[in-house]
Amino acid sequence: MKIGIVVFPGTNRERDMAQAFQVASGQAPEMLWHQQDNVDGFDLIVLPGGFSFGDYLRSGAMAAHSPIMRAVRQFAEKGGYVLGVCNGFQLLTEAQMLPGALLRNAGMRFLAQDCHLKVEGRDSVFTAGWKSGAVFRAPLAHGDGNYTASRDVLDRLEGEGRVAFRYCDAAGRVKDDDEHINMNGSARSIAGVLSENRRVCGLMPHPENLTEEILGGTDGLPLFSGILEALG
Amino acid sequence: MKVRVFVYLKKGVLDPQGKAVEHALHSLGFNNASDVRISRVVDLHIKTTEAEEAKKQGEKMARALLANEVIEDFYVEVSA
Amino acid sequence: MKVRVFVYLKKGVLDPQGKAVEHALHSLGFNNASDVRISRVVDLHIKTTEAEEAKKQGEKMARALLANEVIEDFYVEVSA
Amino acid sequence: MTAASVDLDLARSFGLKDDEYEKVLTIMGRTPSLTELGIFSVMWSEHCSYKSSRLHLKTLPTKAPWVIHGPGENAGVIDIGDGLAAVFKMESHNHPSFIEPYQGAATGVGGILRDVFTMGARPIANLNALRFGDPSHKDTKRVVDGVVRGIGGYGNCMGVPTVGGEVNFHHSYNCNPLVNAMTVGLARQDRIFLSAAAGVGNPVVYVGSKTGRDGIHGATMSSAEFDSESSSKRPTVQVGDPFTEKLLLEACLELMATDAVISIQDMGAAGLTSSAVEMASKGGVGIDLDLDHVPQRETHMQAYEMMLSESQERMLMVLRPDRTEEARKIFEKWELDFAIVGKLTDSGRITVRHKGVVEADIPLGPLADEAPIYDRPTVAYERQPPLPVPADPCGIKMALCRLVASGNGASRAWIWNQYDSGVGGQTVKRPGGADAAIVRVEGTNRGLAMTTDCTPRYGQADPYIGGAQAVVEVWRNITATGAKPLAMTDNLNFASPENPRIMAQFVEAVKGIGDAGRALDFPVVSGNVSLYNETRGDDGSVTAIQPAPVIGGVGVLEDVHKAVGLAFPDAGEILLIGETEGTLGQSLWLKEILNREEGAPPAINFEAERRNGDFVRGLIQEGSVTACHDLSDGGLLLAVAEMAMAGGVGCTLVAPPTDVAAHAYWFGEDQARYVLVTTQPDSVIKTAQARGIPVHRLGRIGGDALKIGADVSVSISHLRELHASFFPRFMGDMRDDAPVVHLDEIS
Ligand SMILES: Nc1ncnc2c1ncn2[C@@H]1O[C@H](COP(=O)(O)OP(=O)(O)O)[C@@H](O)[C@H]1O
Ligand SMILES: [Mg+2]
Repeated sequence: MKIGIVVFPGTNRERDMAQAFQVASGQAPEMLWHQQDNVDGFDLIVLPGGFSFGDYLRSGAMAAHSPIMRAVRQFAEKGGYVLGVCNGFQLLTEAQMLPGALLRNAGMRFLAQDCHLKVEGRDSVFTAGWKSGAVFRAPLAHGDGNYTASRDVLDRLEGEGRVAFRYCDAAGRVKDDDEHINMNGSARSIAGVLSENRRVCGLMPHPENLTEEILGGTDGLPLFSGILEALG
Repeated sequence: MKVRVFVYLKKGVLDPQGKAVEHALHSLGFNNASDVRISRVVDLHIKTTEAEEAKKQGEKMARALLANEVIEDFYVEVSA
Repeated sequence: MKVRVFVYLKKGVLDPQGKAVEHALHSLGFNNASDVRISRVVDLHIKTTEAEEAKKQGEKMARALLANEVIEDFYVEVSA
Repeated sequence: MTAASVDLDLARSFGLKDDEYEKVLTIMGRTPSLTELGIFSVMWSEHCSYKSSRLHLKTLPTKAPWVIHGPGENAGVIDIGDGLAAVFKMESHNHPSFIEPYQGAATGVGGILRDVFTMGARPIANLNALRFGDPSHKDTKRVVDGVVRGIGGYGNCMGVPTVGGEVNFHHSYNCNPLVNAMTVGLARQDRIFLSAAAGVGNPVVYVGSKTGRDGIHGATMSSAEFDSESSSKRPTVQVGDPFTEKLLLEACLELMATDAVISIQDMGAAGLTSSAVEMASKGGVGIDLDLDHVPQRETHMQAYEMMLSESQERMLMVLRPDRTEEARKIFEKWELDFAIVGKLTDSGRITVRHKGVVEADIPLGPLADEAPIYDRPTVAYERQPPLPVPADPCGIKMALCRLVASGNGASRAWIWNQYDSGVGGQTVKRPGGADAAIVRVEGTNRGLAMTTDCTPRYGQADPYIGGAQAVVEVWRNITATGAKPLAMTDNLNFASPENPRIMAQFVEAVKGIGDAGRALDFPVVSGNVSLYNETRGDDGSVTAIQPAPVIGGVGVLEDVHKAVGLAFPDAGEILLIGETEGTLGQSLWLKEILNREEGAPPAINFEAERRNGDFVRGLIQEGSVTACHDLSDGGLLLAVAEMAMAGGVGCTLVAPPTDVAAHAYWFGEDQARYVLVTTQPDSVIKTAQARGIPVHRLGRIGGDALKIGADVSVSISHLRELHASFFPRFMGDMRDDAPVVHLDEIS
C-alpha cells in the first residue's frame, strides 16, 4: 500500500504521521512536497498537522491553493482515500472537499491537552479499526478547532452517518455545552467528518501521537491499523 | 489604486472572538457594549489606474483567497 | 449607536500575515498586488444616542482592550 | 533620520560611559561616524560584551569528557552516545516581555531556537522559566496572559514541543518579569556548525527575513534598567514570525546536509553588527559588507539602521564560493531571501559600505580586545541567621490545602495546556509527568531528560546557596527520572551590577553554581546573563528583582523505557530518601502561611546530594522504583500530595518522628531528598542502610485520600480541585457558573 504525506511550508506533524504508519505497518510513507502536481499511484494521501503558511489569514486557507491540492482533489474525485488531521482537516474544509469550517476555539486559547472521542462514522476505512461507539483518548493541539456548518449540513452529516468522531468524556458521554468535554465549542461536538463517498476524512485531534506505550498509550493505533487492514 | 477588502462572518455564524471580546469588555466595566463582531480588513495596492478594474481584481482575490465564502462575506472599497 | 474600531499595525511594524498573503496572492497569479497589510475591525453597539459619547467610549475600549498600542494604532467611526 | 553629529552626548545616549567613549576615540583616531558609534555601543553593551560578568563566568566548570563545545559557541554541545549530540542553551527576554508580553516572549523563543539550529541541530524541545509579579499587581495578569500565549504561539507553530519549565510569582517581578527560554536540539556529532569565519575571499551570505527598523538598540535596552520613561522605548518592540523561522530552520538544515557551509551565525541581539563582528573576530579575518545588497523591508534605510536592526528570523553565513548557487536554490525553494552581502578579507577590519560610501571602518582586534571589562566592587553580603521554628498557626491539613491552592504551589496545567508538548512524536514524559521532561531520541532507544529550576527566595537570603541550590535541584530532577545528569546551561538574572550589593549577589551565586557543578561533575556548557532587572519608581526608588540564577539541565537515559514519572501507581510502599531536619527558613510554607521571607535557606551538602542521587538513580535503573519525586518547594508533604494528585490515588503516611515539629517535618525544605515508591521496600532499605543512605518508611499507597496516621485526612479529589483552581480563577477563564472553591469551606 502506497501512502503519501503532503508537506506544505509550515507543516510540522509530518514526521509524527509517518512514524504512526511505520508503527502500524512497518513501512514508511513517502513525503510529498506541496509544489508537486501529481499524486498518481498512491492509495492514500495524508494531510498532516501543523501551521501551513503560518495559518495566517485563516488556518489552511493558503495551503488549499497549493499546486498539489488540485491533484489531491482529482485523486479524491476518482475515489482516492484522503485523511486530513488538524491543519489537514482545516485545509480540507478550505478546499471544500469537506463541508463546514473551523473557527477559533470557543475559549480563545490554544488547546493542547487530551480529549476523548466517540467513534460514530459508519462504513468507512477511517473508523474501521474500532467498534462503532468505541471511546478513545487523543491529544488536541490547535487554536482553530471549533467546527461549524449550517444546520442543514449538520443534519445531513448526522443523517448519513458522516460524523466520524465526536468529543465525549471518558465514559462516552457527549455534552455540547460542557467546555471540559467539547473543549473547542464545536457544533454538535463534531471532531471529525466524512465526505459523501466516505473516502475523505478530516479530524482535529491527533491519534498519531498515541500509537506507542512509551509515548503514553496506543489509543490512536486503530486509526492506522484499521486503514491498513481495510485497504490491504 | 488602493483596495480595501472587508471580510466578515456571515450573519448567523457564531463569532467566538467577538463573544470573548464582549465578555472581556463587560468585565472591564463597559457594560453598555453589545453585539460585538470582529472582522478582517485586507489593504493592498493594485497596479492599475482604473477603479473599476481594481475593484474587480479585489473581488477576485477575495473569492479566491481572502474570504472563505462558507462562513464569510466580503465587500471591496477602492480609493486612489 | 454603532461603533466601528479599526485596529492596524503601526507603520514599520512587521506584518507577517500581510507578507504571507501577498506571497500567496502572487502565486495565485495576482502579480499586480503589493503592500498587503492586514488589520482588524471591531464592530459593536453602544447603548447611547450621543455620537460624541459613543466615540469616546469606543476610544476608551480600544485603549483598554481592542488595540495593543505598543504595536498598533486605531481609529473609531460612529454611525446611527 | 537626520544625521546626528557624533559627540559625547550622543555616545551617552547610546549607553556608552564617558571613558568608554574616550576609548572609542583612541581606537579610531578620529570622531567615529554614526554607524561606527552604533557598532561600538552595541558591541560594548552589557548584553554583547558581558563586561560586568566575564571575570566571574570564567570561574565556572565547563569541561568533562562528554562536553564537545562549552560556552562561547551559540549553544553548548554534549555527547549523548551513538554519535549524537545534544545542543542546548537558555536565554532571557525579560525587558521586552514587560513592554509587549506576547511579542517579547515569542521572539525570545525564536531567538533561542535559532541559537540551537545555527549549530546544525534540529530543536527537539523547548522549556521556559518564568517569574511574574504578585498576582494582585495590576500588570501581572496581562503579562502572564501575553507571555504564555507568546511562548505557545511561537513554539507551537514551529512544531517544537514545549515540555517543561517553571513559574513563580513574587512582587519583586511586578514590573520586571523574567522570561527565560531554553531549547534542546539534536545533531550528529560530525555535523556541528560553528561561527568562526574562514577563507579570505569567501562570500558572506544573508538569509531569512528582510531587514526593517525593528528593535534598534534592543541590545542596549536589555542592559538598561527600566524607568517610568520606558514607554518611550516602545518602538523597539520586534514582531516575531514563527512561520518564517520554521522555513529558515528547514532551509538551514537542508543546506547543512550539503558541504556548502563554512560557518554560520544567527542574527540575534545587535543583528548584523554582532553576527558579522563575531564571525570575523572568531575566525581572525576581516569582513567587508555592502549594505546595498541587504534585503530591506522598508525604504530609505540608513546604514546605521541596517547595522543595528534586530529584525528577527535572519542568519549570516560564510559559504564555499562554488556552492552559493546550490545554496540559493535551497533558500528559494523555502521562499526565503538569500543575498550575498559581502566577503571575507585579510584586513582585520569590518568595513561597511552603503551606496558607495564607507559608513564604517573599524579594526576588529581593538573592538573585541579593548571591550570594557569591569571588576565591579562588591560588599560582604549579610546572610540571614537560621530561623527558629515558628509556631504553626493553622495545622497540617489547612497548610497543605493553602499551599496547593497558592500561586506558587498550584498546578501549572493551565499554562502547559496551551503548549503543544507532543508534537514530534517523541515526548515520553510531558509536563507534570515527571521531575524532568523526557524526550526520546528519534530512531533510538535513548531518552533525554531536561528541566529548569531556581528558587529566588533562597538566593535573596543567601546568593551562594541560591546558585548552588538551583544546580542541585536540576540535578535531582534529572536523577529522579532515572537519567544521568550530563551538563547545564544557566541564565543569570540580576539587578544592577553597579550596585555593590547586587554585584555581591552575582559573584556569590556564580560561586555556588561553580562549586555545585564541580561537586556533581555537571559542567556549564552555555548560558546567558541578564542584568539591570530592576524598576525605578517615580520617586527615584529602585526595586531590584530577587536574584534568579536559573539553571537548565540535560541528562541521558540509555534505555528510555526505564524512565519513571512522579505519579503514584495503584499500590506500593512509599520511602523517603535523605535526612529531614525541618528547615523552614525561606520555605514556601513560611511565605504562603505566615507571609514571611526570613531565615537562612536550607543548607546544601554536595556529598549527600551525590550519594543520595546516585543511589536513587541506581534503584531506578535496576527497576525497583515505580515512581519518584525529588523534594523542593513545599517540602515532603507537598511532594507526596503532588504524587497522589498526579496518580489520582491516596496514601496513608506514618506519623512524623517526635523530635521535629510536625509542620517543620512536613513542610521543611531540606535538600538532597527524594520520595520513591517501590514494591521491594525491604531490599531497598537494606541496601540503603548498607551504604549509609538515610531511608525512612513513609507509608503506603491506597484509598482516595491523603492520610497522616489517624489525624489528617483530605480527599484527593478535593486536593485536585484546589490545585487546579488557581490559574483559571486568576486568569478569569472560569465560567461564571463554575463552582469557586473557597478555602474556608475546608472542614
Ligand atoms: N512554564 C512552564 N512551561 C511548561 N511546563 C511547566 C512550566 N512551569 C512548570 N511546568 C511543569 O510543571 C511541573 C511542575 O513544575 P515545578 O513545580 O516547577 O516542578 P519542581 O517541583 O520539579 O520544581 C513540571 O513538570 C514542569 O516542567
Ligand atoms: Mg521547580
